[in-house]
Amino acid sequence: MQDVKTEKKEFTPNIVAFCCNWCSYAGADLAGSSRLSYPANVKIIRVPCSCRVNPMFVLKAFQQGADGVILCGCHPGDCHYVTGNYYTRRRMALLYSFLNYMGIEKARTRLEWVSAAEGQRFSAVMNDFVKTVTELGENKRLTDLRVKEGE
Amino acid sequence: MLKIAKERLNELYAAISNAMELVLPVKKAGEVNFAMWAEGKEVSLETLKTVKSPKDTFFPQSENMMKFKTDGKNIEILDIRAEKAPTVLFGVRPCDYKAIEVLDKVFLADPVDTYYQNRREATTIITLACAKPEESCFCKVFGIDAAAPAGDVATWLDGDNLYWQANTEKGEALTALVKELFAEGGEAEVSAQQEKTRAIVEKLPFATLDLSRLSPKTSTIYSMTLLGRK
Amino acid sequence: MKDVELKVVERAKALLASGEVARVVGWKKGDFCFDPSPAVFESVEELDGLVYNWFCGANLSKYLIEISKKEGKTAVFLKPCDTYSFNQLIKEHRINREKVYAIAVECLGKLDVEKIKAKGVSMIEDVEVVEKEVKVATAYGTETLHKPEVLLTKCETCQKTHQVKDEEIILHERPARDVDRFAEVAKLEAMTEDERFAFWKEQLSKCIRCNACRNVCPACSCVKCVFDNPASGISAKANDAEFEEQLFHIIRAFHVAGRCTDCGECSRVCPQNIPLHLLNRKFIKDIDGFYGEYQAGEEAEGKTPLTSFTEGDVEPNDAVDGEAK
Amino acid sequence: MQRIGVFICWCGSNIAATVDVVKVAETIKNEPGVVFAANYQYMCSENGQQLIKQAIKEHNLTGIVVGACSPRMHEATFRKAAEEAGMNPYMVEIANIREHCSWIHKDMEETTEKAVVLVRTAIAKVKLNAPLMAGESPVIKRALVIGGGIAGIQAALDIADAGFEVDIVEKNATIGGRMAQLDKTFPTLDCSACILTPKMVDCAQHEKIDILSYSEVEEVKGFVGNFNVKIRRKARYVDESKCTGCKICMEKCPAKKGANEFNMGLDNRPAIHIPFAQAIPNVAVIDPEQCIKLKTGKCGICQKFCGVGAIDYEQKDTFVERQYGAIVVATGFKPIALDNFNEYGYADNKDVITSLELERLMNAAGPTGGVLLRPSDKQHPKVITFIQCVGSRDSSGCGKPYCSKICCMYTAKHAMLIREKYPDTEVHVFYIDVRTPGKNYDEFHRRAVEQYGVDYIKGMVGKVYNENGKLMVQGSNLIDNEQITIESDLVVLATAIEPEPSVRKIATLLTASIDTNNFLTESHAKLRPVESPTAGVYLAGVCQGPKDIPETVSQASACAAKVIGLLVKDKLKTNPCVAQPDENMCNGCGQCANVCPYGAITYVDKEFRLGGGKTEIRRVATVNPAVCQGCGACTVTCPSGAMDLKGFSSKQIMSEVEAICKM
Repeated sequence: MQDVKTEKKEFTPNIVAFCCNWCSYAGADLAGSSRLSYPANVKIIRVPCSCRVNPMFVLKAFQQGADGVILCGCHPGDCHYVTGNYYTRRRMALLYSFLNYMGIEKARTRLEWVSAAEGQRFSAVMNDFVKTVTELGENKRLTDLRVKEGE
Repeated sequence: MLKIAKERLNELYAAISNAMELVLPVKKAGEVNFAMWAEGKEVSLETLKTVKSPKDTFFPQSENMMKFKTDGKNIEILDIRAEKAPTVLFGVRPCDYKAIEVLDKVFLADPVDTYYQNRREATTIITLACAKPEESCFCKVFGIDAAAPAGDVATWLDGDNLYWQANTEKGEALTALVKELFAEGGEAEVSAQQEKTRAIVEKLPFATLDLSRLSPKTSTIYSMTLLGRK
Repeated sequence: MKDVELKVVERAKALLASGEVARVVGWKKGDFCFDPSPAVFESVEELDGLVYNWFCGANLSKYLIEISKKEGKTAVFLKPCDTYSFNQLIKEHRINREKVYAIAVECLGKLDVEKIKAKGVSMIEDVEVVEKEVKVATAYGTETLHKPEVLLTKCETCQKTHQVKDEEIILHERPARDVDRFAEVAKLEAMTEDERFAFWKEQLSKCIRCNACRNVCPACSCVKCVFDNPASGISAKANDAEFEEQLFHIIRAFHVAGRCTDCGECSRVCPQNIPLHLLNRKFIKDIDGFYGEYQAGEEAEGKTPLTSFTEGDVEPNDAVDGEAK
Repeated sequence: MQRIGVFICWCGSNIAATVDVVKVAETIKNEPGVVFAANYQYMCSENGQQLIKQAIKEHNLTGIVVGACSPRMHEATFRKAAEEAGMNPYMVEIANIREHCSWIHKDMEETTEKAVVLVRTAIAKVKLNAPLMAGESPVIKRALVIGGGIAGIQAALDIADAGFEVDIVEKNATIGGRMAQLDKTFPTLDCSACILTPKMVDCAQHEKIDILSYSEVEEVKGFVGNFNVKIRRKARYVDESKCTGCKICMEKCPAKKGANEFNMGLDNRPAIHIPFAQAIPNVAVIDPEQCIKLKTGKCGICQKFCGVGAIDYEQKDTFVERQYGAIVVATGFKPIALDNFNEYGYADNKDVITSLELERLMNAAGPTGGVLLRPSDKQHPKVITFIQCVGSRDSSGCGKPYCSKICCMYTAKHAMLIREKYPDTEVHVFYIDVRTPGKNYDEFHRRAVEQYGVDYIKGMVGKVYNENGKLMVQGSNLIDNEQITIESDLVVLATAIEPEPSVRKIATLLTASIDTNNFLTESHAKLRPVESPTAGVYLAGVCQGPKDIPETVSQASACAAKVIGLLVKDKLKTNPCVAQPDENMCNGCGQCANVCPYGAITYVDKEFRLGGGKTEIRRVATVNPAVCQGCGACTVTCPSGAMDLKGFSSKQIMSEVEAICKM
């Protein structure tokens, strides 16, 4: 099977989702077990806490060709590591505002608080995010063209 | 000696770039650097020194020498070397041209760097003499005559015209292409400018730079091998 | 200005001669009048080369990271903007405060020789400034320029005061000014996303990855920088792909966010004159807007905005340009 | 060279239905570094694990990737299997191709392709895994039970019987909780106090149990095996060691107007009081809002009459700090407030009461001495109407979306007891569904209908209004399909229940996850119902979800079993995925300690050789692996990347990102 898709029929976005192990990853599991579908182009990376996500990872995702990056964590106050998501909130508030300042479309970056019991919400958020990014089209601004040509 | 009015320089650029790729000092986002000419680009020959030297044309800061493709477990090396299109490097200052000569000694000597050689042979260098050297210029101490540059074609620029003197076959070949744009003459204006330039060079602070500041041993090596002075 | 310079040299010699300090960090005369460079003076004779003039824009606090590790005390001359960086480095335990004798030196703004040259002035021999007039003596006669037009960019919006001093050499009071240092940032914020992207794409495409900005930045003084460390995963050095420059500058700006004192050195040293301070000021403006006024370097202890939080912080999805939209 | 084995699970049809497992295994076979790829129906089964162990030995694998269900389900299973085959358990990575792939995508080709990407991502991560050794930390052999209701009591007794010390922290002046307020209990109609008070006494007398009544948890630090808890002992103004419970002070106390919370405010109690007769500890407590002495400085009668001088108006809140190995949360429940339900006229009619208020009215120790009299005119009600699901199963947002589970049974109990004691009383019950799942539950409900003639009306009640002294209950009768209005003397609302509001603060203190209805979230709904995801924290009773007493008690004992299982161990394996600084790159700048929630980072001056015989003293960070929980906040604050997280290193995550984006 040619695992590298040669040409893309119509544009399907490539979304990287960072999910924190205790809440949003469990929320994603619940969405799964409740069969609440969302598009397949969302791929989840498990991190111990949302505060583990370094802005470098977000930029690396965009560089490698992601069209949208979403970060999910526990609701502030529910963090398994007490204060982790408070730092995430500040870091991403500044990073997202800064990326927008550099001209990157604001809708490409997103942060959502999803608890372990919110499978419904997880699926709704992912569906909405894929729709938004699809409307935005392919990420041409924050990406390494060399990677795009499949080198 | 040929000359062309300053106002018609754009036509010269257009003519050259029809035949070959033209690289010359272009002002972009507030800084002057060597870049590919295109209609509408702001050419700035008056700027004494571009931020980065023209070395990039021959010895770029980074280049893709090869590519490899992995398919499962096997790796395939792709030779992506492309023949450099014929290029004209316009507006090279005399000191930069000497630097290119020094580079030639390194990259064209055995074992030859074929990437460098390919680019070097494909390029015709048009040097531009200096009219107003600055206090930080040190060409004199390295035996460079700011007023009479070497290169495939030497040019001088004053208030009204650009004066054009081909020195090598490459220079002749290029001149043939754009001859009809030029008029004869201009020797007088050129020598007048040369007078003035050389007078300024004498007065520059670094005119009498004492190389012995470098340790004696290195200064001899420096002058002998790199500058070709025996 | 000459009077201040004399006092500086005199105090430096006195401190060194008396053995109170083992060395003095200042600026030494360059080849011309407009290119003094930071230097360490260890003997009184060497101090003859010590200068303090209208071109001493360099921030000396970063050099103290290594020098304060040496034996004996070090005297250093700090302009108002330098003292914030000095404080920030004390907070991060990079400078040993007891081993530094800080002399707060007067600063009425420094000149930018490139801006002078851009006005067609060359072969500069000396400069004298009286009130708002800058008299430039050159080989081709004297030119007079208007001071605000040839100030260093970082001095144009400077409202800083000395935060640290063991001693002070201030002979002329600096007129307080009210100027909005975020005006440029606001102008960019007012643009559309496409215009902003075009602006930064053009500016950053000039970047030649010479690392001058990183090497001069007091906040960017890691023992081993991520960009020098192949294990970091982002250590690319090539400057041929646009994204590399974006990545380098975004990550550098993020690493100093909340710690950058807006000393403006990065823009001063950039050979391609990329307005790098507009990147760091964006973070400062956002931090002030989101979490309340904060000036890095005002105190030498305590948390920075990125290592503290409040329950009510703004949500990232609606955090834009310093407010929740 | 990496020798990686990949095992794709069918999970019966859960994965195989929408993912072409054979194609995935084939495609992965030619991934660089993969030397073995197989697929099997049930990887988590015995022979599934055998397949792994065999492959590890046969192909001497250095790392394995299992494409199966969520790592939160079987990561431990596959790690144990790998360990038994001699491989370091942390060289195992799971690709979640069920919950995150096969279950939520339909189109076979798309789902298979995603499964390949997810497995490839796991391979990218496993290539950078390092063998990790789990650390160890000592276990403190003492448990803390928060909440002194039946759940807390049962858990404490079981733990103490196993020989471990237990502290019960109870917010009110006495343990007993909600159950102490009940009259009888279903399905056996036991008297609630008769079966509860003996257990309360056992608690009091058990030498291993320490009851901290009228106290609240103030602060919790540390982690499983090593909790450090600060408990606030609220000022009782009565010395526990002296008071004999003689109650003279209650009689003499002039401030009698306090609403008696124990009787749901249906009668009054003096400022100084003992909540109910069998209270444990049998010690008075003074209500500071009501006591004249504390408010105005005058009076002090109780102090005069106290024979043992136990009254002390100067008493202040004190704090106790203790260490525990495990914590059981048993904070119980309360009926919801009915302000969103004025259609039932609860606020303006004294005779519209909640079921819990009815419990007090029917209880011998209650305000009416056990004789069922209407609160308004103390008359015996001839017609009583029960309204079920008040505030439960309500998706309008005024009430609770869930079914409170216990109301059908206790209403059947109330109806039966009333009909038995006062045969002439008419009892009607408006219900949506009668839910009586459980042993002898439906038979209990059948007796209420058949033997005691309780009139069950299937239908909702629209309004309850007062008309010349009668309570008109207007509702629909869906079976006869008609609107009816019943003139009633007393209306009882089977009110929804919600967790004690203070549980949200406890959840934050324990970093236990909690859902939007304030129920604590269990680690797994089916397989780990009594454990919180936060290790060392266990959930008993309604704090985890609506349940009746039998379930609460069994959950309490389950918690006790789990706690005992934990406290028996001397050492606990600690999570090896903790932060690790690289000393050569550390600036010693102190930013990481600012963001560490556990204070696991300290700084030391260390000597470094610079070469050429020169050395340099530099300040570098060190992480205490026993305290660090591996959140990773410090790794992002560290600009130079000196601080990294074992098991989730920056390089690993970036390689995962790369694997995902390389379409």
